[in-house]
Order: sequence, then C-alpha cells, then structure tokens
Amino acid sequence: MSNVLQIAWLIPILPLIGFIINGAGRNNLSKGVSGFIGSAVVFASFLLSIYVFIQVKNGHTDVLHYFNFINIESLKIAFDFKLDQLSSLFLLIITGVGFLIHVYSTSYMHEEPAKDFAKYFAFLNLFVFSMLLLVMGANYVIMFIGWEGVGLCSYLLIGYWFRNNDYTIAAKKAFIMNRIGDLGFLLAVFWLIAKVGTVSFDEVFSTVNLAKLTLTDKTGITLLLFIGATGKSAQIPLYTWLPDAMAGPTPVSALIHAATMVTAGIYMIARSNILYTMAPLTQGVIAIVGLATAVLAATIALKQNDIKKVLAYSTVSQLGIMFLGLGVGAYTGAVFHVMTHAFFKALLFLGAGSVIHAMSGEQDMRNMGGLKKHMNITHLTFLLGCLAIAGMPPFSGFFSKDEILAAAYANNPLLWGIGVITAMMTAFYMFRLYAMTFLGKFRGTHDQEHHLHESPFAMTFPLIILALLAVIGGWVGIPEVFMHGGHKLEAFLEPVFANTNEYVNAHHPHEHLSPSKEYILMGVSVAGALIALLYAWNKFSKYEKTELPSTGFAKLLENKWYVDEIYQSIIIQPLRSLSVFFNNVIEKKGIDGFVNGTGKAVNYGSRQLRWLQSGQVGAYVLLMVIGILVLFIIQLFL
Amino acid sequence: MGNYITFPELLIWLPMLAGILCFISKKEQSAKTIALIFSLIVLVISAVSLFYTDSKFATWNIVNYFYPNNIGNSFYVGLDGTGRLLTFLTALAFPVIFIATYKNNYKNAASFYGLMLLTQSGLMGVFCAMDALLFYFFWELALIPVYFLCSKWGGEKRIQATFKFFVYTFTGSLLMLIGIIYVYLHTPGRAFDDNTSSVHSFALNAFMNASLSASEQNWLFWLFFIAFAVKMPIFPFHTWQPDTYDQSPTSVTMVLSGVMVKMGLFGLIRWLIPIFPLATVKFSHIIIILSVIGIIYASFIAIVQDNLKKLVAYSSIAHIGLMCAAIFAMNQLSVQGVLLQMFNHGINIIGLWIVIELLEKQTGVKHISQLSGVANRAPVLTILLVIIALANIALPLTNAFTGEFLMLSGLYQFNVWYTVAAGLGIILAAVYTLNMIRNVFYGNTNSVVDTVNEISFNEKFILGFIVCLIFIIGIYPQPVIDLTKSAVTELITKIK
Amino acid sequence: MDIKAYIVLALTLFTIGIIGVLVRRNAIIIFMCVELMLNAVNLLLVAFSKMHAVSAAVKASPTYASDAQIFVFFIMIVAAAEVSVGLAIIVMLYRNTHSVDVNFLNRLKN
Amino acid sequence: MNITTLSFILLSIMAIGSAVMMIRSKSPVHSILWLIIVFFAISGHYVLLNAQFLAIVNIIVYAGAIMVLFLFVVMLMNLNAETEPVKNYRLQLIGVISGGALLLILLSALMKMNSQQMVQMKIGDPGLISNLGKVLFTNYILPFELSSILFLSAMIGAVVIGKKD
Amino acid sequence: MNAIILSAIWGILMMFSAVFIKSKTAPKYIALAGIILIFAANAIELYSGNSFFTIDVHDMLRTGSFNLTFIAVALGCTAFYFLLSGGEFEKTGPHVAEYFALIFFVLCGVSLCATFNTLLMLFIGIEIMSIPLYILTGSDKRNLKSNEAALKYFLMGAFSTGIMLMGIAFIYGGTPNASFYIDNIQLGTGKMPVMIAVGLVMLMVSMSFKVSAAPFHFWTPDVYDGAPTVFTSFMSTIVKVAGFFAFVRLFENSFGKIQSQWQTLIVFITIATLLIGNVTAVFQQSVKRMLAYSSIAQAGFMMLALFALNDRAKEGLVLYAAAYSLATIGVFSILLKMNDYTIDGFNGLAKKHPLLALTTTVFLLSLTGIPLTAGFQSKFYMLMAAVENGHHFWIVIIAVLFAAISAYYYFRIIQAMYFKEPLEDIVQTSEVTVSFKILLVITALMIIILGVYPELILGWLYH
Repeated sequence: MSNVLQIAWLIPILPLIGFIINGAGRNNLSKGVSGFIGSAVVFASFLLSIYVFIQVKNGHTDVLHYFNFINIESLKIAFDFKLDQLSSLFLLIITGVGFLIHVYSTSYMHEEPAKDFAKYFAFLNLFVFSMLLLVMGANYVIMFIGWEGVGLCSYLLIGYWFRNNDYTIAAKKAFIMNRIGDLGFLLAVFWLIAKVGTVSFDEVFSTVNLAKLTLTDKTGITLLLFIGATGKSAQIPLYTWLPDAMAGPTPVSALIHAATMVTAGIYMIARSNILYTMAPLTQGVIAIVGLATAVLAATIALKQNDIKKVLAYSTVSQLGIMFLGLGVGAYTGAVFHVMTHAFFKALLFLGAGSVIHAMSGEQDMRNMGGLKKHMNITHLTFLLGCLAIAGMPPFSGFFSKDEILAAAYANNPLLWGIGVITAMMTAFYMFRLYAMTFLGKFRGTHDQEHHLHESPFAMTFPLIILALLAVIGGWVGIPEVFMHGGHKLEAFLEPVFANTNEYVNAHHPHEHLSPSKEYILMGVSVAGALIALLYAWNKFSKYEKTELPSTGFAKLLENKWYVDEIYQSIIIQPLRSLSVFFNNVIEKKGIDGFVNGTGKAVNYGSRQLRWLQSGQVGAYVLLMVIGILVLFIIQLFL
Repeated sequence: MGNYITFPELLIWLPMLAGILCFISKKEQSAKTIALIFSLIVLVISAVSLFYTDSKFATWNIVNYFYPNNIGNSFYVGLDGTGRLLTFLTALAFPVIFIATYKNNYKNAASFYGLMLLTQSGLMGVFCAMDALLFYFFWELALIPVYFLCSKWGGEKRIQATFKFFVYTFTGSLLMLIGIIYVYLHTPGRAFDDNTSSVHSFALNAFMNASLSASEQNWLFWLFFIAFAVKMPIFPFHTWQPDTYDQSPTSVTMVLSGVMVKMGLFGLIRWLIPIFPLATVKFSHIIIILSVIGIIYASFIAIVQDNLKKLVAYSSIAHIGLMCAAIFAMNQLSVQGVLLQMFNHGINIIGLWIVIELLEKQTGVKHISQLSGVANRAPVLTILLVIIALANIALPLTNAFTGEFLMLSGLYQFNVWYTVAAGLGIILAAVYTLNMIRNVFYGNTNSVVDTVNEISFNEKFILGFIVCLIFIIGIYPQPVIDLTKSAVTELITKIK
Repeated sequence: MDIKAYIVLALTLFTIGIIGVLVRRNAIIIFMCVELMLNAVNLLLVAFSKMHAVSAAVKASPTYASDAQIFVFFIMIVAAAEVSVGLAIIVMLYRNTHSVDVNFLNRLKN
Repeated sequence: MNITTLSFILLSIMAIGSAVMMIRSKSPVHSILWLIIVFFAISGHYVLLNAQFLAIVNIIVYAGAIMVLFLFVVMLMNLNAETEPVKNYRLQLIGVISGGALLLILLSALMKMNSQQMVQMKIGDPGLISNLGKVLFTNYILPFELSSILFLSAMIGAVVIGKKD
Repeated sequence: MNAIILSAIWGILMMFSAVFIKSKTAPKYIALAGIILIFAANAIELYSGNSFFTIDVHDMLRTGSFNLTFIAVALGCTAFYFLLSGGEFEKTGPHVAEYFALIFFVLCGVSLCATFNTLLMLFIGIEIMSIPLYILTGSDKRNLKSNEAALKYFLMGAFSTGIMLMGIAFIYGGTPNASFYIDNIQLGTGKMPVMIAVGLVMLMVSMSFKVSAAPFHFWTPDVYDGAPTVFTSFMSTIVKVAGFFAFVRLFENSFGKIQSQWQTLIVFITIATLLIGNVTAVFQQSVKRMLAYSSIAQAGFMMLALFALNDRAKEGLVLYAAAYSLATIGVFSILLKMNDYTIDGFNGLAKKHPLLALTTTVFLLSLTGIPLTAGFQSKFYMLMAAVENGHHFWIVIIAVLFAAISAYYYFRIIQAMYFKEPLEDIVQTSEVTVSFKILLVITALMIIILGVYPELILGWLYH
C-alpha cells in the first residue's frame, strides 16, 4: 500500500497547532499575526487536502493507523484515519471554504480587541481540527470525537460575545440540543459494539459483520444514528438551535452553521450508506423528516426579517432537502448538494456579513434596502448566490437539487411535488431577502447611510471565489441527460457507494427515469422557482416599512410556528418543575426528611423514654415487677 | 515478609508518619512543608509502584504479617492493578490539594495537615488491605480524621452536617462489619484452634472461598452493599453528601469527593462482587435501577441548585451512580470503564473544587445567582474551568469520555433501557454544567465579582496540571487500561 | 405434707412482701417487706431441704440436705448485715430530711 | 386431717394474715409487731419441719435482734404517727394487681407439676444443730469466714454513714 | 484465691490504717501498693497456676486462667482507677482510708463473683460487692442526692436480692440432687422443669438488676448520678463487669446446655437495654447522667455475651471489661476535674487543655467502638460471638444500629470540646497535674494498644 497518504495526519494537526499558538499566545499576539497564523494553517491543510484528493483520485485510498485509543479484549478502537473519496471531498470543502472564511474573518473581526481576536481564531482553528477529525475518522468513535468537538466549538463560537446573555443562552441551547442527538449517536455505537464488537467503518460494513445484524438491529442503529444527525444537522425535532445560533459572528455562521458542521449528519449517513440502504424503514423516516424540515423551515423563512435568520432557516431547509436525498437513496446527490450548498450558503452568509458590516451591525432587513449602489461586489456575488440556491440553471444549486428531486420522484412523486414547492419557497424568500436588502431605497438611519461602504478586499476576495464556485461548482455533476459522462462526481464517489449500488440492484432495482420525464421534472421545478423568484423580486423591491403587526398565518410564520414556545411549555417547563419537585419535595422533605426524621425520632424517643425514669422507687419497682411478669409469661407460657 | 519491595507498606505508613510529624511540629509553616514534601514523596513512590510487580505474584505486590492471634486476621496488604491505580490517585490528590490550597491559612494548621495525612494513610490502607478486618480498620480510620477536619474547619452548619455524614457512614460500616463477621465464620477452618492453619481467616482469598449458600449471600450482599452505597453514595443513601460537601473546608471536600467516594466503588469491586457472585448476579438489576434513578434524580436536582458546592455534589452523585451501575453490568467494558473513570472522576472533581474554592475565597459567595461574568476578570481561570467542566460532562478527548463511553457501552450490553436512562444523565449533565458556566462566568460582572483577580502562579500550575492530565488520559487512556486489565479479567472470570 | 403447700405459702408471703414494697412509701416498712421476702425464701428453702431429705441419692451426699439450711443461715447473716447498713442509710436520710418517705427525695430523675 | 396438717394451716394463716396486716397497718410500730408475729409463725413452721436450729436462730436473730433494731430506729425517729399522709390509691391498686398477677402466674405454672413430692415433717436430721454445725465448720468454712467481710463492711458502713462529723 | 484473700486482708489493713495514720494522702499510696501487690499475686497465680494459700474450698470456688485473667483485668482497671481518681476520694468525706477499705472489700466480692462455683458463693460474692457500694453511694452525707441515691440503691438492691434468693431456692428445689453447685443442676436435654424455669427467670432478673439491664435498670441512672462521682466511676465499671462475668458464668455453667429454652428472654432484655440505654442517653445534658445511661447501653452490648454464650463471648466479655472500664474510668477521671458536669461545661476544652480533650476523645471513641481502640475490639468480639451463635441473627443488626446511635451522644462531648467556644472566660477545671496528664496518656495508650493487639489480654485466657 502506498505511503503517500501518511502525511495526512498533518491535515488536522495543523489547525490544532494554530489553535494552540493562538490560544496560548492570545495575550501577546497582534491581530495580524494571529489572523495570519489562523488562516495559514488552514491554507496549509487545504494544500495538503488537495494533495490527498489527487492521490485518492488516483486510487490511493487508505486507512491510516496511528495508535490504539482503547484496546481491551472485547473491544478495540483504533485512532485511525480513513482517506477515501468521500472524506477527501469533504476535506477539500472544509479546508477550502474554511480557509476563505478565515481570510474573511481577519477583516470582519477587526474591531475586536487583540485578545478576543486571537481567541476567535483559536476557536475557529479548533473547529477546523474537530471537523477534520470527524471527516477523517475511520470509525464511529473517532467520528464521534470530532462530532462532539464541532459541537463544542459551535458552542464556544456562538457564545463568543459571552457578555451578552441571549448569546450565551443560544450557545447553551445549541450544545444541549446537540447532546440529545449525540446520545442517539452513542447508543447506536453501543448497539454496534454489542452486536458486532467493532466500530471501524471497514469492519462494520464488511459482509460478515453486516450479516450479523438483523433487520431490527439495522433499523435501530440507523435510526439512532439519524437522531444524532437531526441534532447536528438541525432537523425536526432538534432544529431550533440553529436559528438561535446566528448569535455568533457571521463568519462562524457561514463556516459552522452553513457550510460544514451542519452537514456532518449528511456525511455520517453517507458514510454509513450501506446500513441505511439495508434499513428501508429508516430511509423512509429520513425522507419524511427531511422533507418536513425543508417545508417547515422554508415557510418560516418566508416571514423572517433578520437577514441571518432567513439564511439560517434556509440552511435548515436545504439540509432537509439533503436528508430527503439520503432518504430516497440519492447519496451522491446529497453529498453533491452538501458541496454546492457549502459554496453558495457560505457565500450568502459572508455576503450577509458584508452587509451587516456595512450597516454597522444592523441585521433587520426592514432597515436596509438599496444597498446595490453602495456595495457592488457584495451585491453581485450575493445575487449569484441567490440564483444558485434558487436552483436556476446553470448555477450549482440547480444540478444538485435537481438530482435529489429526480431521485425523490423515482421514489414517490409526492415527495417530488413537495420538494418542488419547497424549492419555490426557497426562491421566493431568497429573492425577498435580496430585494429587501439590495433593491429599493435605503430605509435605515442617516448615520448608517453615511457609513455604507463596500467591504475591504479581505472580505470581498472570499466572496468572489465563493461566487465563482457557486456558479461553476455544480458542473462536476451535470446529469446524464445533458451530457454523457458528465456526472464526474458520481463516478468519483462510486467506490464509496459501491456496496449500496450493488445491494440496490440486487434487491429492488428501480428503472431510470426516461430522459424526457427528467426534462419535464426539471422544467417544472425551474419554472416554479422562476415564478416565485420574479414574484418576490417584484414585490419586495418596492418594500416599505410598515408598523402593522402581522396577523393570522403570517403571524404564525413570523413566530416560527411557535415551536420554541411549544418546546418551552411541554418539555422544558415540566422538566424544570420536576427538578424543583425533586429538590424541594422528594429530596428535602422525602429522603432527607426521612434521614433527619430518624434523628428526630431518636430525640423524641429520648424525651419520652426519660419519663420512665420518674425518680420514685415505687414506680421503679413496679416497672421491674412488670418486667418480671413479662419474662415469666415469655418463659412459662410462650 | 518477603524479599520484594513492599509498596503497600510504604504507602500506608509514610503518610501516617508524616501526619504524626505534623502534629508534633506545631508551627504552621513547618506543618505545611512537611505535608507537602511527604505527600510528594508518597506520590513518587506510588508512581514507581505503578511499574512494579512481584515476580512471585504475577500482578500483585503483597505483604503479609501474621501476628499471634486466635482469630486469623493479619496485617495483609497488597496491590493489584486496581489498587495501584487508586493508591496513585490518592497519592496524586493530596499534593495537588496541598499545592492548590497552599496559601490558605488554617487555624491550627499543624492539626489540619496532620489529620489530612492520616486520612491519606487510611485511604491507602483501604485500597491496599487484603484482610477484611484490616480493611474495616482502615475504612474507619479514613473516616475519623475527616470527621474532625470537617467539624473543625468547615462552614456554619458544619457540626450537624458532618455528624450526619459520620453517623450515616458509621451505621453503614457497622452493618458491613456484621457481614464481615458472618463471612469470616463461614470461611474454611474452625473458629479457634491451636493449629493456625485450620483457623477461619479474614484474608480476601479465604473470603472468596467462604461456603455461603445463595440465600446467605442474598442478605450478606445487602449488609455490604449498604456500607458501600452510603459511601459512594447511591440513591437513596446520598443525602449526607450535599450538606457535607457544602459545609466542609474545600480541601477536605476534595478528598471526600475525589478519593473517598472511590472507597465505596472499590469496596464493590474488591469486597462485594468476588465474595457474593451469586447475589451480585441476582441483585444486579435492582442496584442498576437504583443507580440509574440516582443519575437522573441527582442530575435534575443539580439543575435547580443555586449553591455551587451542592451542584457539584449532586453532579458527583450522578457520576458515581453511573459507575455503580456499570460495575453491576459486569462485563469487561463496563468494569474497565469504571476503573478508568474512578481515576478520571477523582482528577476532574478536584479540579472543579479548586476553582470553586478560588471563587469562594475571592468573592466570599458560593451561590450561582450571586456570581456573574467572572470570565471578564479571570479569563485563564475561566478557560481552565471550562475545560474541567467539559471533562466533567465527558466531552471526547477529555479523560471522562473514554470512561463513560466504556461504561455506557458495557451497560448497554447488559440492558438497553438502563443505558438510555443513564444516557439522559449525559444530557442533563450538559444542562447543569453549562448553566453554571453561563451564570457564573459569562455575562457582565457584578459588584461581588469586581474584586476577583486572575489566579496566581501555583493555582495556574496546579489547574494546568490537572488539565494536562485530563487531556493525556483523554487522548491516550491505554496505559490506565493496561494497568487494570488483569484485575478486570480476574473479576469477570470470578463472576462468570 | 405436699411441697406445693409450702410453695404456695412461701410465694404468697413473698408476693405480699413485693406488694408491700410497691404500695408503701415508708422506707422502713419497705425494708421490712424485703425482710419478709427473705423469710419466705428461707421457709421455702427449708421445705425443699426436707423434701430432698427423702431422696436416696441425696442421703448419700456428705452434706445430706443440710446445704439449704446452711444457706438459710447465710441469708440471715447477710440480712443482718444489710439491716445495719440499711438502717444507717435511713437514719442518715432522716437526719437530713426529717422524713423516711421514699418519694420525699426526688431530685434524681429523667 | 391430722395434727401436722392442722398446725401447718394454722401457722400459715397466721403468717399470711400477719403479713397482710403488716403492710396494711398505718403505724410503723404496728407493722413491726405484725412482722414479728410472721417471724414467729415461720419459726413454728421450722419446728414443724424439724429444723430446730433455724427455728431458734430465726427467733433470736430476726424476731429478736433485727426487729428490735427496727423498732429502736422507729422509736428513735418518733415515727409512730401517720407517716404517709398522701395516698395514691391508683398506684396502690396497680401494685396489688401486678403483685397478684405475679403470684397467679407463678402458682399456675408451679401447680401444674405432676410429681407428688412430699416434705418430710417432724422427723429427719438435716436440721439438727449437731449436723449443721459439723457441715458449717467443715464444708462451709470458707463462706463462713467470708461473711465476716460482710460484717466488716457493714461495720465500716455504719461508721462512715452514721458517725457525725 | 490470692486475690480474694489478699484483697480482704488489705481491706482490713486499710481499715486499721485509718486509726493509725492521720494523713489524708497516705491511704491512697497504701491502697496503690495494695492493689499492685494483689495484682502481682494474682498474676503469679495466673502464671504458675498455684495460689499462695492452699485451702480446701470444697469446689465452691474454681480458679482457672479465664477467671484469673478476668480478676487481673478488674484489678488492673482498679489500679488505673486509683491512679487517676484516687486523689479525689478526700473530696467526698473525711474517711478516706475507710473508702479504700470498702473498695478492697468490693474487690474481694469481685473476685468471688469471678470464681464462684456454688450459688451460695455467688450470693455472698454479690452481697460483699453490693453492701460496700451502698455505703459508698451514700458517703457524701450532706449531699441529698447522695442520700437519695443510697436509699434507692439500697432498697432496690435488697429487693433484687430477695428475688435472687427466691430463684436460688427454686433452683435448689428443682435439682434432684439437692445441691447448690452450679454445674451440678443435672438438667436433661428436654424441657426444663417448671421449678428450674421459675428459678432461672428470677436469677436472670436479679442478675440483670446487678448489671443494670433493662427493664431492671431503673436504679442505675439515679444511683450513678447521685453517688459521689469518684465512686460512680468505680461502680459503673469494675463492679458492673464483675456482675456480667458472674452472670455469664452462672448461666453458662448451669443452664448453658439448654440455652435455646431461655434465649428469648435474653433477646428481650438485650433489646430493651440497648433501646433504653442508647435512646435515653441522647437527651441527657449532664455528662455524668449521660454516662450512666451509656453504661446501660454498654450493658446491652455485653448482654450479647449472654446471648451467645460461647468461647468468643467470654473472650469478648473479658476484653469488654477492660475496654469499657478503662475508657469509662478515664472519662470519669476527667469529669472529676471539671467544674461543670453538663455537656456545655466541656465547651472549648480542647483550647485550654488539649491533652485532656485528646484523651477524652480517645476514651469516647473507644466507647463508641471505633477501630484501633479497645472498644472496637470488644464490640467486635461480642458481635462475632453473637453471629457465631447462629440464632436470632437480627439481634446483631439491632445492636449495631444502636451502636450508631451511641455515637450521637458520645460525639456530643467531642463536638463540645473541639468545635464549640467556651461560654465565657471561666475556670473549667480544677488543677491538672503533670502526673495526672501522664497517667491519662498511659490510659489512652493502653486503650489503643488493646485495640491493636487484644491478644495482650486474650492470650492469657487459655494460658
């Protein structure tokens, strides 16, 4: 086997080094230095990732063994990295987009004090490290280490401005919701250990071990893993943390909550594709949950006014689409969408960041408008991003989304129908966002207007690159109908999903859609999106601020279906009351009351018993005689 | 006495000697110095012992003196992997505590340090004893100095709280004493004989060979278990703990929570399960259910605790509950996890206490609601605390993750639903820990916190040390696993 | 005479003594009741001695049923000694309190 | 009914009756006198049992010495008056009941004995002075000597307690 | 034999010394010399097996290593008692030498109780032990409490003597071979005859009275409280354990074979004693009275010896005698130095007299039964004996639960000494000499040595 990949350990280690340097030297490093270190290590990783990618593309996949994490008789967990097509692709996305966002951050976070600036980069590097660990891990445990690691970084970065109570609450919420999912993940791992005694991907997915798992096992394991994914990738019912997570700095939202971390769930399921394929029930659940999330989030996004919130719900919605893809077996499509989504969503977030930067921190779209003329690059790149997400051909989003929708149609036309509606809503709210922000006239204060400016190069440069990728990124996956052999990505990822394909073909092969049908489907979805797009453009470029509160359905949407409130009242409040009940009643009055009561009883008994000691001889003798009587009765008559 | 090195003895007598020296020294500074130096020496010895085994006894390091008596007890001490690990934890904890609280000025420092070292000696004895009566001796010996430490140097309500603690544990251990006697009388041999070879014996191996019927095991099991359950403590025997932790001087709380609760777990592993294998199997469900109830119950209570110390106490109850449940899951994964986690929990909780001690010392309050925004004033402290707190909630790459992973994994193989319930503890742990971090460290400073200063060098040093340990074991736990592997295998084969 | 008759008699006297101790509060009379109890014992012992005297096995023993009567003798000795001490205590008490009521002094209780 | 039985019954009635009178009489002096009658009755029993030595000793030691001592003390204290002004009848009733219950329990148990063991009356030599003397000064010499300790301590007691300082 | 005769002789000697020696302190030294002499004589008898005096006792006394060891323990404890508290005799009254004489007589009774082999000797032994105690109790003549205690003790003691004699009479009547020898009762293995049963219960009642087991303990708190403290110390320790030794000896030798027929009674008495002793002690404010109740509680534990009635029980009893006596004597000797007998009187003692506080702590820990003290070893042996007995296992659990309660009241004193501040700047104790401190330390060390190495005493039991 080739040792060409041995160097891969450097990929995660470099950001870790960056973290340590920035973390340890946070009091001494200047902003320039820490920004440079932070970006440079990720860039180095990126270069290495490219190298790895090329090697993998040339067929050098490998599992790299470093040391044994846990090694006992009944369980061996190795600290291994698995480098194959899937992970190398993700490496590219993470380090690539990551690098751009680092660069962007050097400028975006410039207002921060040097200490916090270094801290920011340290956390960001730590995140990259964790994410790389997640992706490179060759078994579920290493993946889980990264999995929780990214959760931690997300927590730290959401709560970056720790003086603000709302932000720290959001951070906490994110972490805890992730934890709920993580428990599912862990239980799945335990199930695997109990059944097959290993957690390594290669071993679990081997035919021998798969045969050990019954259908129940597979369904259970995959469902539990999916629970993990719902936490990390913000699906129903654990999605509510993601919109709140927008409390963090915007580049963080771009990197963690749009491009990389939230796609961990998709990565994990794609990694475990064979298991999922063999558990149709789970697939159904995933498809439905994914689609439901997509619709729900999209509806909410329709009425949000915070620029980042719209993007957040859009992310949730897009993630839902990806899960739909996974659910209908379009693993490649899902991964493809992850990639394109990483490009355009990062672009959108960074663009939004640029806008917010220009607006001196203002995030409410109702106070924006007409920024087009102040911020050329931002405007243009943002528009490209919007087009991409709206699924306009030939932008990247079109190809990836369409692949998923096509697969959904093959599975069940209803899924496709809802998917299309979602796509229309996407187009609508994105262009609502675009129009309200960039078109029309400026609605903010004069101070803000005075400050409006295009962002510096460090910010626009990533925008440009990402816009480019958002446009062309989809071309690696041009469907067969357009171009024979056009789907490079599918060919590239083929080894990863080989088992699945084999299994599907063996068990219930579904016929390919005819090209004509495929054209029709595409046409419908593109047309729908276009209509929605134009309608939104039309409507919101003339947007005026209004003080009228929304009513009815709009209000429901504006308040996000009251999901947070429902959670609050049916889960959090009862649990809190339960805590109080445990503490005040069972603990203090019950158990401790019993313990102290024993002491009190002894004291009370003591006070009562001493009255026996009346001090009178007659009484003493009487009691003695009674004692004698008792003894006699016991001895003679019992 | 053999011709091999006798680590157990050194570990027991050296702290005792040091303790007596402290008592004699009278002067505060000299007592401090003696305590620190001796505890460091003990640490070194203990560290060396980690790598030492007698060729004669494969994995053990045993000392056995018979002194003339007619009941067959002897000074019989030994170290196996488990013992080494826990004596090392004990040896590690004390210097850490001494350094962390080096600046504290105790009234009657000589007695304070003397009692601390006596406690250490007692703890070492508990972990080394191979003779049931000796075990009981040390079990109590560890308790008495702690009683005085808490009652003398504790908080306002210290006397009641400590006394509750004392009576609770004392009652438990007396029940165990009855159990010991009963088992003793059923060991091979007769009660009294001139020919010592046929006398009943208190030795561990004799206990393991005691002829006990299943029904006898059933109630003996509970006699032992209650003693250990009180010490750990397991729901519903836990109510002494929050009060005691709250009222004790923090350095004693560190000993209590870091090392002393391990006595109970160790007792289960060394003195309960191998002696009553049938009962263990029979009652494992009940115990695990109790433990799991304890996990969830304590976690819920921790969520609404305003008192930092009580919060940590309840969190400790939850963690110990998991360990207890894992022990009774009785498979290699779970038991291995417990052993690992015993060590980890010791380190982590001491770290937490150090931070709380620092906060309380500087601000004079220990209530979460009165604190806010410490991170503004003491960022290094905050970072270290956050790391320790994350270790406390078993984040991967911290030490506790490996332990909890193994324990839960083992528990899963025993029963799925217990694991799910115990797993809820992980979520709840995140809830209360992050709440605490948020309320105490984040946000804006208030008037109480305004006076807080960044921690000093030796505090940084010791917390940093703890953090390093957290990461080292978190990333590479294998040495600890290797150390205890054979002990685990032995235990598992015993039960099978 | 059947031994039961003596048992009944002795126990009756003994019980009267006990009842006396229970119902009277004069220390001297209580003490006298105790003496009555002792005498009941004495009577019973002598009766037993004479009961055993019939038995052949006992006749063979060197002390031949006289042990009980010796015992009675010792009881008398002890009673005499007790009386001297007891009366001394009562007199002392009387000197200090001018009462022989046992309930008069009631400082030690609870 | 022969003369032995008759005397037994008479003596018994005398003993029990006097005993009851002793605890009933209000005046301590009367109590003492009733008790002396009990002792005489018991001595009569001793005679009946042919325990001559004890019959004599009982009269000399008990009725003579001890009771005179009692009488002496009572007279000395001038207690010949009503000494128990407050009477707690309930307590007395409980006393009588529990004493009676004790007697009842003991008798009901003992009377169930089925063996008919007879007491040797009027004859037999264990109670003769010569026999007792021999046994006392041979077999029972040790307790005899030890009882001197008893007297010594009683004597010291009388000195320690009785002496006015 | 040596102990009986020599202590009687020394008692007489002390008595005469009062006539010839007027010094107040001299009697203490004479007594000390005497106790050491008697101890040595007893030790020689124990070691060689031969007494100085050869008297044909007609088997009324039996000396064996067990009895002699017990006597040695009693004498040893008395020696400690003299050393620690001997100086306090003169505070009671002017008749110091007489008090010592009485104590020697008591010791004679103790020795008799330890060696008796007939009911007669038991009776005489008990009486020789009791009568001097009546006197000692009332020796503080001007003190009404002392008067009251003496009267109560005397009346109830006489009453119990009556019960005991009735019991002896019935035993005698029920024994076919008309003998008072305790090992000659000739019981079959079947159900015991009614007369024996009645006698047994009565003997048990009276012996329970002597050892202050409930429900026959009522005299104990009042008498211990009322008696001059220095004598309470003696009677609550050596006399009481002697009573126990006699109790066990009597029941083992005479009724041991049919133990199952009367064990229920012992269970009843044991539990009642443990309950009343421990629970009532909790509320007491006076240390002296608390110790009186604690002595009842300890009696409850010693009752386990009677419950078990095996070798271990007897070993345990001897050990218990030593442990309990030493600790209680120690506590009382310190109490004697205190000006205030309430628990509050001990507040903050550790500040002013750390050594006193430390030794008191050792004594109290021993009484509680904490390992490394003699008290633990003795309780341990008792529990072991009871478990070994095999019946009524639950009684052991009840016993330890009550032992846990006992920690409650013993630790109140420790808490007062160490963790509380004295109320005001008052003189807490009378003068404490260096020699007294040294003796205290020796006593405490003794307790610890016995706790670590009980063989020191037990080794002699089977010599």
